[in-house]
Amino acid sequence: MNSLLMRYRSVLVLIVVLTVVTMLIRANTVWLDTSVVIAIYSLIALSVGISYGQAGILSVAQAAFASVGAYATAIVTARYDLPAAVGLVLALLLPPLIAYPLARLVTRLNALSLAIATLVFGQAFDIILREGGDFTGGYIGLSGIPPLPFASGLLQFHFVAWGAVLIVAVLLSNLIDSPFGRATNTLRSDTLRAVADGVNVPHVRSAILAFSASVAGLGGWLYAHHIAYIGPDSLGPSVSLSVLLMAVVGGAQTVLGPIIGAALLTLLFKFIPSQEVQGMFYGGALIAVLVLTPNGLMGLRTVIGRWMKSSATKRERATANVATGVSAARRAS
Amino acid sequence: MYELLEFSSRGVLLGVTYGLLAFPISLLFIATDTVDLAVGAYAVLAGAVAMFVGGSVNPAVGILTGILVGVLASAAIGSISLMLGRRQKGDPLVLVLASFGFAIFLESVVLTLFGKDPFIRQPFTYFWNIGGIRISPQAGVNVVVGLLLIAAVYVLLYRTSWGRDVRASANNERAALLAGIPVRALRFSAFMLAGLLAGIAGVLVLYTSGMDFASGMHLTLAGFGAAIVFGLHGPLRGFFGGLAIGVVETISAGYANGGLASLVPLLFIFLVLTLGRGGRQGPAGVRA
Amino acid sequence: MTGVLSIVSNNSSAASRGQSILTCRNITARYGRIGVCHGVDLAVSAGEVVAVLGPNGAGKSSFLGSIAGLVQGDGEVIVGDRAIGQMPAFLRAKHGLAFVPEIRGNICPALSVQENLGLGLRMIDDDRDAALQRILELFPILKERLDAPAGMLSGGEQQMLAVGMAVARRPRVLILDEPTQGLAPAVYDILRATFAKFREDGLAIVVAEQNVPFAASVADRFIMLSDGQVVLSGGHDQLQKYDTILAAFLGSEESVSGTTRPSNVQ
Amino acid sequence: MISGRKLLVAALLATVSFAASSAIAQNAKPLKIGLLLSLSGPAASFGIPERDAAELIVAGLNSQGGVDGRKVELAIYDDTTNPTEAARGATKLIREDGVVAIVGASTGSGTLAAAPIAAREKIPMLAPNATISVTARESQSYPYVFRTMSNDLVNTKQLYEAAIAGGAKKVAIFYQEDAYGKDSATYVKKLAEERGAPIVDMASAPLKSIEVAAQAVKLRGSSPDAVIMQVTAPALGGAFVRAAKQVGLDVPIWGSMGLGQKSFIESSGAAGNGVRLVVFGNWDDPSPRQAKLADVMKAGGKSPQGFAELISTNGLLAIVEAARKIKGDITGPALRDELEKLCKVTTYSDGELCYSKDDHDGWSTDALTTVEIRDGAFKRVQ
Repeated sequence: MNSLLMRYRSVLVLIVVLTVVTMLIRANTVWLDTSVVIAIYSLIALSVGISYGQAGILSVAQAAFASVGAYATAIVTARYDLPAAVGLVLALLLPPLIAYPLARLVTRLNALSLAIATLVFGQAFDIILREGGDFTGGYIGLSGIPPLPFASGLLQFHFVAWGAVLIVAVLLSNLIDSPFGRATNTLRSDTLRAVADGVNVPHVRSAILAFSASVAGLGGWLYAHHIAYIGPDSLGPSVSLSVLLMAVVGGAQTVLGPIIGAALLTLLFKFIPSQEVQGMFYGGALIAVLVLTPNGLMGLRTVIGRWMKSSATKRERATANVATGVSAARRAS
Repeated sequence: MYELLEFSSRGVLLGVTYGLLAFPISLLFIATDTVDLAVGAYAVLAGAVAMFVGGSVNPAVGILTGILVGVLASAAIGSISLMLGRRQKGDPLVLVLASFGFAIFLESVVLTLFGKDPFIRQPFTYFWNIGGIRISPQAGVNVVVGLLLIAAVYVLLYRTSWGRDVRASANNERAALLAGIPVRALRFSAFMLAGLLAGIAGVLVLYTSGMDFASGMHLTLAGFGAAIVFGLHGPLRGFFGGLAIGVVETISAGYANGGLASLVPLLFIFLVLTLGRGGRQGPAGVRA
Repeated sequence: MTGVLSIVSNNSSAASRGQSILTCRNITARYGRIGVCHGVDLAVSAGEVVAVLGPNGAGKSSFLGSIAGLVQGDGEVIVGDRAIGQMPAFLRAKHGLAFVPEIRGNICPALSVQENLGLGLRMIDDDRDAALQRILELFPILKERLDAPAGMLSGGEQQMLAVGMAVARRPRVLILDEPTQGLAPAVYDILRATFAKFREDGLAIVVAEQNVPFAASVADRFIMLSDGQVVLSGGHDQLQKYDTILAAFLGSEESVSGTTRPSNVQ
Repeated sequence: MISGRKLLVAALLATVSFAASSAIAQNAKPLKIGLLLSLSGPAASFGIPERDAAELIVAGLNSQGGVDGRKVELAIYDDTTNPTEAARGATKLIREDGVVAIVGASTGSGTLAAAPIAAREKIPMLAPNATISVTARESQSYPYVFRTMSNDLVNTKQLYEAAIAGGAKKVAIFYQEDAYGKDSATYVKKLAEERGAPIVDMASAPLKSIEVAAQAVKLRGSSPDAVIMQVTAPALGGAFVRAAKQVGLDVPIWGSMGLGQKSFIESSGAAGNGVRLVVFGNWDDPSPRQAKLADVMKAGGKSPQGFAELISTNGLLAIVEAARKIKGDITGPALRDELEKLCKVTTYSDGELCYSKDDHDGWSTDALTTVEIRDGAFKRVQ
């Protein structure tokens, strides 16, 4: 029971915060709209958290996967009048179908080349979307995407979007706490060790990227039905970079980090005075976080915790060491 | 056939710019084992400063000030990398992210200080006619500067003790420390040198094709593509990688249509990255 | 001295005779929050070779790394009369400390042999050519491979290069971490002969080993670490006499290969 | 002949610097108008002057007594050239700021993303875009979207006609790789085929390109006697003009209205001399009406940059004009109904604005002028 609480503590925190926030904003359309956008960005940022935070794959193409999900549902619902549920299935399945083979190609690269390869992929995908002609709506994009039948109001959509975030948070908590998750974490820190442990490294890494692409696709699905329009600029390469920023600022290795990052950067944006200096805020925030708390804002927790605990444990350890040292010496003589 | 020749030679001239941008990228890779995504931003900053100071004082002062500002900017990211190095050991992506943040920062600085209009200077109003191909004398300047920089970088890296120490620091940091090399200070100096090279590249871009405040990432990617084609480990290879990408880009723009033409160079980089040996994962401790 | 090994306390210094070139007091080492070496003392005189023994994971490498400034840690490190314990690694190197880490970790595989030796020589101000010639006389085989990348050398050649680089700038203290690891026994002789020369030159040498026979053949004294603390120390005779006991302690009756398993320590 | 609208404009201009706020009735509810513009990101070069002009016009309007005693208030939202932000911005402006009409977004894709929301909330959007699909009849947003400039079909046709009027038979096209470039290039191609003089060759480049010599060589290969540039980015336009000069493509070059900016002239350098444009406004050699807007801008410490100032003020003045006709509460639907009745309204642009139930485009060829770059300035061509 206790271990279950531990495993899902992030999810529980999220539920509590969401309940309070929903109570506060339930009547305010603008805040509900902001909340939905945060939920969508959270999903894409979580997909960064999964690939980068868990498996060490810095993918700079996550918005492209979200785009696949958004376009898939836009095409089937707006053009062929199929239900949004069909769009959901496609949005969940198509991105990993693209991501897995891509991952098999790129995950054997070193971390740096991998990041650049995904960046190049994102750019190329952007061009393909624009050149997609009538199928993708080309440069203009697709409009007239119907709202979700069961969530036509903003409040309902708010629940649907955050429900999706909660499901992903649960899955991610499970992943982190599973043997598979531990395997990916091992290969994040030490590839050789993972190989020695019998982990099929290329497969595991690719599977993780595929899973993260599916999560991004879910975000894209929500995006399409919320905004009702999807174009090449909607979830383009610059969004890939923003969600990366969100995940890193919040803490890519945690469940809550990407969500916190998404909320923070989306809100920060509302309060920046002049638009020209916005980049200074964004860039400055990213550098400050990396320098001060390398594991993101969620890392602050451990920094503070460590600082509080450190003196106590130091003393304990010292005495313990003396004891073991003496007994070892006894045995030796 | 003649057309192909013209495309290729123009591609080479275009590639010189990319090659110049590849210098700082591969130099930093050699010195610090990571990639600085703000290199293009230094170039834009240097170009913008050169344009404005050059316009109000005189061009030579402008160029020098521009390059100096480029060096200062890269010194800033150098300091950041030192701060990061103390906390984050081993993860080269952290500096990549930080440099990306710095690139956004600088783009915003350039927009705020110098505005959104393109920066460009064109001192030459006549053309050279070489074998029927009209070429701006600026292209000649670029080629000469490029070749001089190749020679300078080569001598510096492979014929001086500074270069040997830089390579040693990147190859085996522990060994460098044990040999008494102040690795951190050396890396910092590599950042300054990269800023110098990026600044020179920026000034040349200003005088060749021009740029605007948002060109930084485009220039970084062009330079990175150039640097990676033949392997990140040698700035000289980066220069020729630049030429190769320039030729691919020009030929695809000349023969393909629309977005496809822009797709080809990207696919080229992607294929080189994934199929080539340059980016493969090496065994731990040994660089690939 | 009787034939009984003395159990020393953590704070007692083993070397009292002769002039101590390297003095280490209360050395600790840690990785992040995990301490692996606690309050170790060591003093080494000119021309003296001290072996640091202990099983895998006893903290030998961390102890040496802490002295060299490569591993996070505290404690006093004095070379000659200069306290260098608070300096970064590269400054410790400048003050006469030379360190050859495990698996010849002080060479740069991508650089040529010549460049590597250049690294070793970079801190001497006087005639570098003469210094280079001295190293090449010491290890003639390197002369033939000057332009080869160091990573292409055989293990033995790399070890010679590693030692050559370390002593090129004529340090006062030479510290080696498992110099025989992974090498053919033929190389041992070369190393032994080299140590003898260094000893004549008045170099203070610390060598961490699991290969007790080799250590016994070169060392004047030894200390033994377990769990990051000194549990035994003694002189050359004890080392000679009790090498079988030591070997048993280290978990290998005939530790020739130098890659003994610590399984039966516990 | 002088219409009430003209009087309005004249009065506006005369009093920019004189505050006469006492005229504003104390109790009247202000007229809230939203500006949904790209103040950052790639389209900031349009969004910033759009905002500046709108702010100055509103300041003048208020000092003059506002609209029938109501003060005009602007609520501004930066969509960062991002359609998602444009959609959010529409929601925020309508729900939080309570605007009754919106001028924006700066980009066609921004408008396409925001318009469905505005239509759902029954708030008119005055779109400063030439993008054709913005006012597509079949769109659900159509009833609430009005264009504040001539659309791409009008502009492109005029450009093509002007090019062949000069005697060109073999026309080549250089276009930028985006919605505008691609669609307008396709349209010119169709026009040319209808005329029986097909386009001889086409080349394109991404918006961010700074080097397009290869494209110029490609076009040179088909030996055209005129080149039409479907480009809005000054840097790209300048790069092509220079490249054409360099590779010896010495034929008349015609540029689209997006290039009617000072920075295009600067970016073209000496090679720009003789390049002709069909523009929506010209600040170097302005028509009398445009000169008035230039005066307003200068009084406010800004200098006009391109046609962005004209199209945002067009939208603003259309809203104001419609609002004046409403007797009761000014609401979105009421404004929409009045907007559809606006006709023969003059603003700072040339030509006349005329909306109707079936035409939300409003602007035609009479708003366009042909100019030529001479000695670093745009000169009107008769």
